[in-house]
Amino acid sequence: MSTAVPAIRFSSIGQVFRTGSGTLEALRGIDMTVGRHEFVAVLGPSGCGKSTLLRLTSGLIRPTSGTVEVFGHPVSEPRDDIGIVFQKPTLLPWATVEDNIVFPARHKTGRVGGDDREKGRVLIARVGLQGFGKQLPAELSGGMQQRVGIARALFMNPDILLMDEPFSALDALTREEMGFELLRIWEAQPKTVMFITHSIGEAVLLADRVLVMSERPGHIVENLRIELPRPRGIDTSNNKAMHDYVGYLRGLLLKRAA
Amino acid sequence: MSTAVPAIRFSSIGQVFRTGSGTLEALRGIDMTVGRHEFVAVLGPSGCGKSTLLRLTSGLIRPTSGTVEVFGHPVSEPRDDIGIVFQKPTLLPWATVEDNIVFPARHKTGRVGGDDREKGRVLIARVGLQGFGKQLPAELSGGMQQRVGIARALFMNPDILLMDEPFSALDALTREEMGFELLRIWEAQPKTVMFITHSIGEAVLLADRVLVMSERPGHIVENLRIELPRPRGIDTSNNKAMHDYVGYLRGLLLKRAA
Amino acid sequence: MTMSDTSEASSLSVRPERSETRRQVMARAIRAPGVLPAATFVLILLVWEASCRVFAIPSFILPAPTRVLGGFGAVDTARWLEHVWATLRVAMTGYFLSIAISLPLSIMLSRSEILSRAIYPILVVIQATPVVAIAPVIIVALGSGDLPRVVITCLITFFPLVVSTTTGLMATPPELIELSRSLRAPVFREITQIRLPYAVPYLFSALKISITLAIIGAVVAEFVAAEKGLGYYIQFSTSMFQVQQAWAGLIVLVLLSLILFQIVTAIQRFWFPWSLPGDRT
Amino acid sequence: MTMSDTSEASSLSVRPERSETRRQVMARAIRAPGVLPAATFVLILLVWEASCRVFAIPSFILPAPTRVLGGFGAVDTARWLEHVWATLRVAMTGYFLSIAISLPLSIMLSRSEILSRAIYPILVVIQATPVVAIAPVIIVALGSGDLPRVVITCLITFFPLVVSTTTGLMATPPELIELSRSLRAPVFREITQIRLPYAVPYLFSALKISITLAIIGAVVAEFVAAEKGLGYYIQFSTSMFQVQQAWAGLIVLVLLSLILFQIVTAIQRFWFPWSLPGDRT
Amino acid sequence: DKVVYQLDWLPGGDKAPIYVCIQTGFCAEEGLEVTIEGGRGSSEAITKLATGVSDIGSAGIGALMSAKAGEGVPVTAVMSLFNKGPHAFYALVGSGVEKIEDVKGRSVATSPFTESNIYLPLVLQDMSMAETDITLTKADPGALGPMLMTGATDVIIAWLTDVSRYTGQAKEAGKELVIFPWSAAGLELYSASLVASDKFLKERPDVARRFIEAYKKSIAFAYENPKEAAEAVAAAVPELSVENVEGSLKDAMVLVFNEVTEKDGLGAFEPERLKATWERVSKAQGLDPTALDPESIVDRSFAAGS
Ligand SMILES: Nc1ncnc2c1ncn2[C@@H]1O[C@H](COP(=O)(O)OP(=O)(O)OP(=O)(O)O)[C@@H](O)[C@H]1O
Ligand SMILES: Nc1ncnc2c1ncn2[C@@H]1O[C@H](COP(=O)(O)OP(=O)(O)OP(=O)(O)O)[C@@H](O)[C@H]1O
Ligand SMILES: [Mg+2]
Ligand SMILES: [Mg+2]
Repeated sequence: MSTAVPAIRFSSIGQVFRTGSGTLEALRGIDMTVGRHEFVAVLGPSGCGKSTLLRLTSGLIRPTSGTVEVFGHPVSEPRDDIGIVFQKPTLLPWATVEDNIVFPARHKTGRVGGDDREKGRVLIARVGLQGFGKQLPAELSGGMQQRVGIARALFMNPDILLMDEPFSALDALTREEMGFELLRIWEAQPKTVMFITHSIGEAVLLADRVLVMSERPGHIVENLRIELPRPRGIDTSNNKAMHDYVGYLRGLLLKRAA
Repeated sequence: MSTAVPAIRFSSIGQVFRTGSGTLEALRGIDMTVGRHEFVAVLGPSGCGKSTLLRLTSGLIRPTSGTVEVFGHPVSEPRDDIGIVFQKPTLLPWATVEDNIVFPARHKTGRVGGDDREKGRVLIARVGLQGFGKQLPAELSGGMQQRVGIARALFMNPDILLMDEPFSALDALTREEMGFELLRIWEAQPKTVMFITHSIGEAVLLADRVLVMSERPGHIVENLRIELPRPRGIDTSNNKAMHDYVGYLRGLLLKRAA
Repeated sequence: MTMSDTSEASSLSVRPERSETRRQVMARAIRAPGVLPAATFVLILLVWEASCRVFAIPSFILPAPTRVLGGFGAVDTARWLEHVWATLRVAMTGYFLSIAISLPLSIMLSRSEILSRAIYPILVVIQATPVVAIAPVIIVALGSGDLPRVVITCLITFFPLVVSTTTGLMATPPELIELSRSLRAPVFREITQIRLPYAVPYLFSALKISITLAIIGAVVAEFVAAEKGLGYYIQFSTSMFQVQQAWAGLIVLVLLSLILFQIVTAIQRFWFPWSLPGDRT
Repeated sequence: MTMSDTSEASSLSVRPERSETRRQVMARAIRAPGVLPAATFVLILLVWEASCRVFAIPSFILPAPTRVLGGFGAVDTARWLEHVWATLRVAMTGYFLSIAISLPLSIMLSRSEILSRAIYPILVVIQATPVVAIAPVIIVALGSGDLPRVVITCLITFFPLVVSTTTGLMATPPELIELSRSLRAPVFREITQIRLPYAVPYLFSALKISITLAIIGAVVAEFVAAEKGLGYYIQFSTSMFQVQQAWAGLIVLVLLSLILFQIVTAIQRFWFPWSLPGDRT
Repeated sequence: DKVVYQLDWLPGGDKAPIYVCIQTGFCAEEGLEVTIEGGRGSSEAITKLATGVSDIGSAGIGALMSAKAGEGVPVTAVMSLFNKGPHAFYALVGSGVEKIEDVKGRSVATSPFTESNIYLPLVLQDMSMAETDITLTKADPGALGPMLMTGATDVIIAWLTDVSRYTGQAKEAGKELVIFPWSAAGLELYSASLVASDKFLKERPDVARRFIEAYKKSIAFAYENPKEAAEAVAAAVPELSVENVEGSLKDAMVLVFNEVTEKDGLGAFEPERLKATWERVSKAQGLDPTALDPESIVDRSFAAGS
């Protein structure tokens, strides 16, 4: 699925943060590529640098060393063909659910058209928030807020979708539904997806490839291609191969503790 | 494990929120008790009212109808024998990790003693944040922030521990470790635990009893006693009975969709 | 004090008591805009009247409100309106000019620390210079129309606006800024759609401070150069030992400030209700 | 503008260029406290001097700084210090008194909306009353020591403090308040350990506004009643047509304000660094 | 005996006598220990006297009259200081204003709160002009000189006590002044006076008498020895230069010692002139002329000593 120019390329990336009490090496020697229209999941222990990886891709921060390229161009600032689901919901507290979802249009172009509103309503339904369009974020549950963030990232139909634990606050069923919804969107409007999750099953179920990161300083210790047939659905979960992948990855992630 | 006076008792609780666009019935007719030193897990779809249930128990909000009792006394305001892990980390942005963890002492008594600091350090180690004591919350990853919140709730060694999806931002391994750590603490210093989670496995693995809530307006649709032997550990996961519980609950939660 | 109660539907309260309801009616009446401020104002007048009588304060020091009433008759209504209008016109022009200057300035200052460190001292210098001391320069430079008065009002009001708005613009949570940056929106939209809404509480705190300063500014300006206006009238009456007239002017002036302040408060309540915290009884 | 850059260790930058380093040294020098404000102040003096010469402004309107120098010699250093000390003493006493009053008042106002609606009008009335108009009352009531001047300074400074601090106290995110309530801490600790730290940016924005107002307050008070102080000196010199002396006094006054403002800024930077956003270049 | 002397404005040449009294020992000779209370305007001075902050001091008789008429303040004038109005038009030589009637059609600047403003319509009336015959602007007193010198206005209204100061300013600007006192146009008034609180006069009449005695001596001394008098002021008020004080002292003395003084004597309140003053004041301020008997505001007995 990858083409000549990869969608994302990390070349010997290192990231060091200056903190109140010294410095902290978050990433060390990351080399990886994500092909165009590839769906890559990232697994790794808490604090290993997954969010940092994602922020580097988005151009929100710049690496201490190495280069990040997107579609062959070095990233020096955020790009507008990238949609991000942040780890925290990050909603505008004064805007309704609907306004939060169409916010990218308002923010980029200054205006929200009737079709934008329509698109917003469709997305509200897709993330299961019918009837909550006029509510303020403070009036939503944690999981509902997270879904608003997802809808907002999908709103601009970006080429690259970066998702930082987007389903972490959702129950198993909603999570599964949202996952399949995401796959449907991805298949209908192909895009490159980088998907951080703590659920091994979810990673295998959704992704073309799973990257596993080590403890801090984070580097990539496994790069596993998931050869499960597409389209995937509920029955994929019963697939023997899927269980093997999950078992293998679980073993890998548990091993580090020993 | 429950005694004559239950730790928590909900009697025909209803909760209606006034929102910007009308009212919203979050809970309807909740009746339940949690015994002293019982470990109860709560499962339920996103937005069904789990956090609301927890906030009612803590006394942060009062029910629209019905009464909540804790240790036989009606709850009309927060109590100080309750420790809470909020769904959001809710840390003081200007305080270091250590100061955030010992904050309950400072906030309740006005001073932080040497032994408080010592207790803080022990907890930092227990939640795997060694070396981050002097960091500010903004310098931590999402999962690390969540662990600070857990350490803070454990700090006062409360009689009742209310935890709102405490492990949601943690990877599988850390999650398991934290779960077992919680069980150890619970067994060493018995306390009543109400534990909201989206992980069915986690609920079964940790709890004496699992409550399953319906979609909004939330009410309790299942009250399942988990008869797995204690102490529980990694091998419990391989227990046949455990798998049956998980399977049953999964079926129950999926059923609602039909 | 129970902050979450506000969001619960108390209409479904379990035990709706009679006395409760009556108290609620009272509470609603009290909450109606303008009721409490008006009550307070009347109370001030009553206390004032009482102290004058009880302590037998000579009326040339502090005339009782009932005596001040006489002062209102000193000039006719048309003339009063002229004075009020003169002050109001200058105060409002200066206030809006000041807002028009402060907003872009604050935005500039919030964007560059170097700039802000370099420009703040200038602002402090301007703010710290007593208007009276530089009155000759202002008048010679600006003539003697409304202009010097508007400029003086501006000079007096702009500082709180700039300081508070700049602080507010920079207090926006970094994650919302990241959101904006990730959308690659033009900077002005980051400002108008994220930073400014976020700064609204700061902005209104400054607008409230500045509205009363605007009146003060207009009054000070009238001390410096004017033929009309409440400040002029008060000072003039004082200098001629027309104590009652001076106090009559003062009451009108204070009322004007109160009304303007209430208007600013009402604007925030009406158009930016989300910027007001709901956690008070 | 790149807000996250600040937290990255630029020392590990891949291509450390010569010119970069030199620029960084420059940047560091510029960032040293006091450097930019001092530079700005010197710049103001230079522009002033230049405009006086270029436009040949008569010195009885605006004397050039070099001519003002002569004004410094009019009284000896000891007398200068007396004036500065008189103003500083009143300004500082008034400022601290004002803080001491505003903080508890703000806390009260932030706790009850009814109270705040009832009390705000009183504050507006106090704030809106021109000091000059009620000077006789103040002086007769308070005698002729520092007291009336301190009170006047207080009256002028307290309003921004109250408005801004109250806004800040109420802007605390509800989840932090819930945290406090869940710990069942006494209210005063909710205030001191959560609301006040959260209000620090608001508080300092008000402290900055009020410090310059304190100087203005002291000066206005000296206009109204004093035999010493920079305000008195300026007023005196002006009324005696000693324009150079007046401007010398003005320069000292403005410098005093600048220094005090920088001190407030430095206090925030030093003790409350977390209250300053790091997202500027 | 302790006496608190109330100034009605900042120290300066026109306030020289009280400094002379203290510095040269005239006050001490009468057994008086005098302290000076600062003041900001006649109204404030009268208030302070009325409330007992100070005992005796200087204030404009016009303000006292309206204070008496409106509020009946317990303050009485005991001696006149300026027996002529200090008000005057100032213009530049060569501006075409050569006699007082030439102000017609000119722009005139005045300070907003000077007593002069209330007499202006009367002066104009005396010259058979209306207020509409001049364009009046009001600006801070400090701005009047610069306005005149820069041509922003043709004429300013200022006091004769400031002649030397304005002259100095004109010289700096390379200009020359012409001055038209209003008294010359027929405006006959008392102005600054020595006024005392009734309490002081009633409870310590002897002290009051002795003070006025010493004060008169000081005036005479200042008139005859302006330089020494100026030095006395400058010694007490370091912000003042001797030249500055001497200039304004000489200016002020013209209002104290003149043909009226020769006729009526120093400090006298001549009933007709007093009545005329009240007529002017009441008319100018729109007060009821019967509201006050001008005789009731003065007590000539204290100054009668000499
Ligand atoms: N702005 C920052 N300043 C200092 N340190 C930071 C900063 N951001 C992240 N870090 C550190 O970098 C490391 C990686 O953080 P990151 O947020 O990328 O982890 P993560 O893999 O997303 O973890 P989680 O699964 O818990 O969200 C952590 O140790 C964190 O403390
Ligand atoms: N303060 C509030 N005002 C209005 N509605 C609210 C408020 N808090 C919660 N709700 C509503 O109540 C319902 C239950 O919310 P709650 O937070 O209890 O859900 P939850 O079960 O915790 O969900 P999640 O798993 O997503 O966190 C939601 O529909 C939410 O919109
Ligand atoms: Mg993360
Ligand atoms: Mg929840």
